[in-house]
Amino acid sequence: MFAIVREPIDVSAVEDAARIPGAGASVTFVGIVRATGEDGRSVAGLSYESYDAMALAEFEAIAREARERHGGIGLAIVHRRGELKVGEIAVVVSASAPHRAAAFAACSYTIDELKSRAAIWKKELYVDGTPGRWCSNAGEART
Amino acid sequence: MFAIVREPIDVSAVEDAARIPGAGASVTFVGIVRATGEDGRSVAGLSYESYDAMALAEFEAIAREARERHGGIGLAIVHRRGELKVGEIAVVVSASAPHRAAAFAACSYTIDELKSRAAIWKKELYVDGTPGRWCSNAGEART
Amino acid sequence: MTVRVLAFARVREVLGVSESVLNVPSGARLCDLWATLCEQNPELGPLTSSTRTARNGHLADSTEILEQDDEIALLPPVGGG
Amino acid sequence: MTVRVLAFARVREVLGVSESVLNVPSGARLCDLWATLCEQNPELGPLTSSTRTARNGHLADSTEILEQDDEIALLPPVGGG
Repeated sequence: MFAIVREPIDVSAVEDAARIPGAGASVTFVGIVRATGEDGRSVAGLSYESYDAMALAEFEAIAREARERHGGIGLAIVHRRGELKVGEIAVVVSASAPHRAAAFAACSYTIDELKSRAAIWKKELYVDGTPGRWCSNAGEART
Repeated sequence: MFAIVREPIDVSAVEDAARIPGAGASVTFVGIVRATGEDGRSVAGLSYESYDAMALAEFEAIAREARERHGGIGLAIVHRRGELKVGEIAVVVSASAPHRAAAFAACSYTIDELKSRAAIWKKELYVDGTPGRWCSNAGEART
Repeated sequence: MTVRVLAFARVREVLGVSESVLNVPSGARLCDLWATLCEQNPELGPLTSSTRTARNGHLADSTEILEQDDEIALLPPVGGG
Repeated sequence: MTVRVLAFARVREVLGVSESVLNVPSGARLCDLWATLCEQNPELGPLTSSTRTARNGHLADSTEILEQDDEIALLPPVGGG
């Protein structure tokens, strides 16, 4: 399951889609809209937009790389677009594998690469009504 | 939420319980009963038993350690006991944090420590009807 | 000759539209298209070094020559997740 | 004097019960209790080095002296997760 959706993401459905036969471990990352912006300002929400064709192709490319690195894994990626409020889920990445080391590594690799490569953009909208700001992941430390 | 339960685990409820205000990331590990045993034999299921008082105290100790290492995180641990079939969920560990590095690290730390320290035992039951075997995590590589 | 231009995030806001069909002279390169857009929208200038361009869904070099019906996407630094 | 003994996993199977109340002489140590159990259940012997003991919910040293109503748990190597 690789998707960009307008509606709230069903985390369980993403986990289920990532589950391979023989899985002994499933690791799921959920990205949530935070109340504090990159520069410390109070955030009312985030507005996401995407170039779906390129973003989805990138999801699949990242999944291929994760499989090459970590063997027989299952992977699902769903990102939301549109206006999200604080506390809402923006992205879910789920990985399953026979053992947990591969599931953790594949999940972590996928979200890192997604953030640095996928054609998705995010604008912080502020509580104080000041103009929103487009945020880049370029300077973000990899985990 | 720290619990040992007889009934199937509701993964979403564990994720929700681990969610702190200000969370930007949630990472959830789900451990699933595999069809293949440690020595390669076909497994029909696993039988888990626990010394609940000590196991729960260990869950809380591990959570304290994870908080000391990774700061303001939320953590929830639920383990199932009794007889589980292949594909059923045995354990769920969920961690939330402002940023994903801490959530991944806390979740991974917690499941590693749980497996090596919590007073929980697991017997593999085989498809061919041969006597079950108690499995120890002692020799298992940390992830 | 016409190409379709998709713009995202800050670049979309400066252009005022997310999608447009533009006339370009035969033989024009990607960088010529960008230069034209910058002339019409001076606020684009400062975004030049940070904006990448995709042609028909793949990242493209600015020296590539445009063809009829190309889909050109203007991509600021990404911020997903 | 009596203590309550909880046994788990393989040790429980060898003893045949998960919980029992045992009479122990005053001044007996944890290791004396284990030795008595091994005499009654020879299959326990090979488990000696791998079995840890908890007293009232905390891992205990085998030289600790038992007290009335102690809860003694016999803990094989764990296998949770």
